Amino acid sequence: MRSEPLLTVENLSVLFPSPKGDVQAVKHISFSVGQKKIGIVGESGSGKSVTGRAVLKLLPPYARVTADRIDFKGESLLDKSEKEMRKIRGRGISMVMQDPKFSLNPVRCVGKQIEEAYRTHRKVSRKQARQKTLEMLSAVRIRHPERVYHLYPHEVSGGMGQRIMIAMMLIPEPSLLIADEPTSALDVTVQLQVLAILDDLVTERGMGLIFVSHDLELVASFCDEVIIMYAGRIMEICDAKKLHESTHPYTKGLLNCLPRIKGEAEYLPTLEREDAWLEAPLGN
Amino acid sequence: MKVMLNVFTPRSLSKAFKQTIRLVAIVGVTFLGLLLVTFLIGRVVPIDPVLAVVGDKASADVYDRVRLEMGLHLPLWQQFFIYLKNVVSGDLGISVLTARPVLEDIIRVFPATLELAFIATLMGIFFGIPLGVFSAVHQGSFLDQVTRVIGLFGYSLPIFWLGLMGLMVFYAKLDILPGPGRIDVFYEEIVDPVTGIMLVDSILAGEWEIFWNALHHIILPASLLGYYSMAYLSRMTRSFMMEQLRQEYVLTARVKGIAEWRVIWGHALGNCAIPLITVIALSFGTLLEGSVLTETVFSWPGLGLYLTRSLLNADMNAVLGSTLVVGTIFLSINMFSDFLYKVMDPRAR
Amino acid sequence: MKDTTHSQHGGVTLKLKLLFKLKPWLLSDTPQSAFQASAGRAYLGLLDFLNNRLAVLGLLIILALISVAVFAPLIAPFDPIQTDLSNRLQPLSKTHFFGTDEMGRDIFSRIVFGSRLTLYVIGLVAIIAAPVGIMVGTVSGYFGGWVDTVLMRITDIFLAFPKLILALAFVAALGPGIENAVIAIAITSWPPYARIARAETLTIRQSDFINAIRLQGAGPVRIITGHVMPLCMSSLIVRVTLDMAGIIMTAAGLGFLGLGAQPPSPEWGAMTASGRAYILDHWWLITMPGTAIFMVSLSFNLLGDGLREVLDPKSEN
Amino acid sequence: MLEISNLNIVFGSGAAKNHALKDISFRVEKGASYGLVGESGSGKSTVLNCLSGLLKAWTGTITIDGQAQAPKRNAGFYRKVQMVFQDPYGSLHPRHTIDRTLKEPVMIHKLGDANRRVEKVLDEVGLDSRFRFRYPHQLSGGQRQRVAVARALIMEPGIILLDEPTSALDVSIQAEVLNLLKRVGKERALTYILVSHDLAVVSHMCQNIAVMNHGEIIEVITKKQLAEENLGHQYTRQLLSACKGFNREIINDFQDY
Repeated sequence: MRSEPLLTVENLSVLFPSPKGDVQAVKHISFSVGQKKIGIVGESGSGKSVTGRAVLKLLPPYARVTADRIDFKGESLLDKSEKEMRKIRGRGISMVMQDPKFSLNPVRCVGKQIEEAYRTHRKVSRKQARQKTLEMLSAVRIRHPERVYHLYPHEVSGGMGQRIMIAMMLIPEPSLLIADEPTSALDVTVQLQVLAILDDLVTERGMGLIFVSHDLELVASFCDEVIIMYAGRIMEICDAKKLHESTHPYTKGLLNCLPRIKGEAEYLPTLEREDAWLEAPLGN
Repeated sequence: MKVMLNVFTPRSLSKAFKQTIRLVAIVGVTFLGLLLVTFLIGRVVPIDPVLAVVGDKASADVYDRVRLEMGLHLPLWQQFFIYLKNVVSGDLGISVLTARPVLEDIIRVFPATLELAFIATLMGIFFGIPLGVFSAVHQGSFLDQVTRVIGLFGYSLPIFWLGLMGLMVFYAKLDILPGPGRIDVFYEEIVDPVTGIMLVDSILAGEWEIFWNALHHIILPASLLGYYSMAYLSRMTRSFMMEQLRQEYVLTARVKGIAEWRVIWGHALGNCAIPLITVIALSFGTLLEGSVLTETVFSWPGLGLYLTRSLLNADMNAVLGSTLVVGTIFLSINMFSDFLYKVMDPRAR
Repeated sequence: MKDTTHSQHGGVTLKLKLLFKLKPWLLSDTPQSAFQASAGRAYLGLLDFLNNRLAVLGLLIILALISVAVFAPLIAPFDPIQTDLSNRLQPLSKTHFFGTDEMGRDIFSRIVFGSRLTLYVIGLVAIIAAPVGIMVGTVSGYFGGWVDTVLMRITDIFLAFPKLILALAFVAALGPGIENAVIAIAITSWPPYARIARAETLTIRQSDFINAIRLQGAGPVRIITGHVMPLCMSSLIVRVTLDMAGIIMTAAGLGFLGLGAQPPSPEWGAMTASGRAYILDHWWLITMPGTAIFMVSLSFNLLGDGLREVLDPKSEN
Repeated sequence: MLEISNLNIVFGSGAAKNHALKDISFRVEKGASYGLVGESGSGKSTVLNCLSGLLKAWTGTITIDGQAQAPKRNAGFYRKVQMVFQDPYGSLHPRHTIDRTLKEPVMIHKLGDANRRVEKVLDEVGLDSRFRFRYPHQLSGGQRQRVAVARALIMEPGIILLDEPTSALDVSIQAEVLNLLKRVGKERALTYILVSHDLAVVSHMCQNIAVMNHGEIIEVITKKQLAEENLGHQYTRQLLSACKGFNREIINDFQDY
């Protein structure tokens, strides 16, 4: 069964003007997202984070964003005013960022921050919002929601902070979540626990997920589909399960240069970058 | 998963207790230092303190007796100890100029200074903070340029000169505001000083005419000081806000879809509130300083004028007494802002 | 790729080509010597600075002030001290550009000579206060512990007095006069520098490049002077430049109160004070010296803002 | 040869007391590579900081080449032991050229012949002379980390401490830096102590691996044991399975250790 795409992006480009030469962060990329988990993988500077922010129209005002199409649930986001976009943000598309240390407001208790996300999009009483917040905290498997409600961001661990972020971003019940390196600041075991929560909630609610990460293996095991980016371009889009069979030299190069626990080789193969990758049109 | 849930446990209470003790100790040491500085200044004065009391024509006998009475034959550290004892018991010496205890003089003149500094700070907060927020949000806009010019002028115009120019324009040329002084001469000493603050006292006495007159008198000096406060606060607010608007939690707030004014005035400014308290406290302290020159220009009978008059008459007790009082007030303001900081910032609790 | 062949040219050709080669040499991505690297860095800083027109304006005013001070006897048409009572309170004219004062002295000449006093005060204060501040701050921040506690307590004591008031008390004790004013202002100026240097040092001390140099066996003197101080310098230069405006105004304030430079010396603050009695009819007596103070303070503020943008990009956009 | 026995360190006191290292003991032979692996807060970097002398308040014994080391090190120590830090952006002085950064240790220890040494070591880490007079901000992350390796090598030490040397780098750059470390390690017969959170990196680099948790070494394993998944401690097994990527089934069984 193939679901109707939630988000369709066609020919998106992002340019950051700068006195020392403009920086083209994203170059003519197209992709679509349905009710499944899509991974965007790339090294630093590949434009993977910029893509997510461009969809939400949350890049700084000097960034020049052009696209033929950015459609969300059949509506064009390109034509939407800032005021209309605010109804989409949170309620339609939401985003979890890398480090809860920075992405939570340090002087407000976390409960109020989650509540604010809910009350922005629902006309409910304070009491109902609070009830809903506590339910949401339980949903991200926080054991004592009543107590955690009153904590401040600096009082929670990284894993707990990221669960709070997920709770905050999912409480308005969006249809699409962009997770921008949501677990890169966490230890491996905590990372997987947080991903498990994310996975369960996304599946349960029939949401779409864009998972932005630098970790190829993690994305391959977690997502349904992988978009590989390099220098602002999409190198290839492939089924996550078939990633290891990929024939694209960049994807192969990235996979090969990872050290392996069972690996025997003395030296790791290194990645030879080809200029052709910067020019070639998307192959699929 | 280990979570810190010990917000109100005895452990954090004892931490708060320790912090308080530490703060008190720091303030105590700093206060002792203040006393030491004023004491040492008093000792290096080329004026003979005995002669200042007994006059040039006193006999050697009288001179020696007074010298003994003043404890000037004792070693320096004992003199400091006596000074310390006196200050703590509220004895700052007798003013040569007014022949009254210095502390009494200061209590009498201080409300006038406080009145000015208070109104000025209010003006600074009321205009400066919104201006700073606006110009941080709309960088490079016309309003931002205006804020920049206001700031630059506030940092570059000598306050005494701007005061004189103000008097020249509004009093001498246009004649729409009264001249120097706190009130017109024929209204003086009608109202009983209850609080010492003319605007309040006149209302308490029901003398509206006097109130209006006092209000006219205070407009120029208060707006002058208020301008400096505004220049400082708007500039600081702008730079704090710019720092906060770069933070990621601001992006989070926008992702949630909340209105932009809430993002700016709620989330970002909420995080600026804490450093702003320190800055407001500092600006209040700076106004006490500015009042020395302003009061001289406007013949405003406050602590600043008292200090300069004493200075010009070599009335060292009064000079050092006022310096110490200003230092102490400055220190208490800083302590209070530190305390507010601890209360308001969840990270410092 | 940038050209890096400059070293192949020798003798006269080098001189001729230097003009054309200088820019690529400075902007080279692959400098050949430490000198070229630092020159290139300075050049880029200069370009940044020159882009800021207000800062350049500030610098020009300051340079003008310095040349006025140096060439004062050539510029001033009259003697700044000599009184001429027959000529008192003359309005602006072709002979007396800024009019004359209550003693018949030419105000323009007095302002020209007054620039020397202004430069004298800010120069001395900067030379005394800035090194003391940076020494106290870096030592305090680097060593921490009781050294830090003691030094910062002392700093706090001086910070607990508003600057002008402590300066007033010092002047009261030492006696009025421009030298004492300088000492008083210097004593009250160093604590903020120490605070800034300490705060910077505390962050720098945490960084891995300091750990790295410690692991190479460098001692505290080398680390503080070679590694910590250079990083404190930019914010300190900015702060000192911005403070110049405050120092000028404090000095003028002391002069205005009669506690700085003594009459008849042409100090701008004292000139404003003596003109005060004449504000009703003779506006130029206070307007001219006040404008001079304003212009010079403003130029230091403009220069400081510009330097901040070049040297310290993180602090204010 | 390097030996640590009963290394302990306690931070803070009273209620805030944190026993960060508990009786750490291990021994590394000359020319071997020893790995310390663990999650954040396991104390793995603290061990390095005690070894390098950056932390002084430890107890126990640290012996290097048969010499017991006091908390305060002498100049000779720094010629034997050097360190490479995690963040290539933070470990180079931003206002010093690469040339100065590399020359400084030569000056401190009065080794002489600074220019030749700098050229040689730059060549060894694969940076040509174009980089010599650049500032750190003109270099990429991988190039900076090469400079950091060069700085450690210029003292010609026998032991190099590696504190997460590649965790701030992209994987393709990581491979290059790991290869470089392996090559110079072999050429100079260096002893490495590598701290990392990444089991794959540690197993690639080291023969013996100590697994740390909450300030303790809970298990010492060989590279071979790890490859064969012949592990003694439950925590190590969990760590290994977590390194293999996302597998929804096993996550519910994760425990806190």
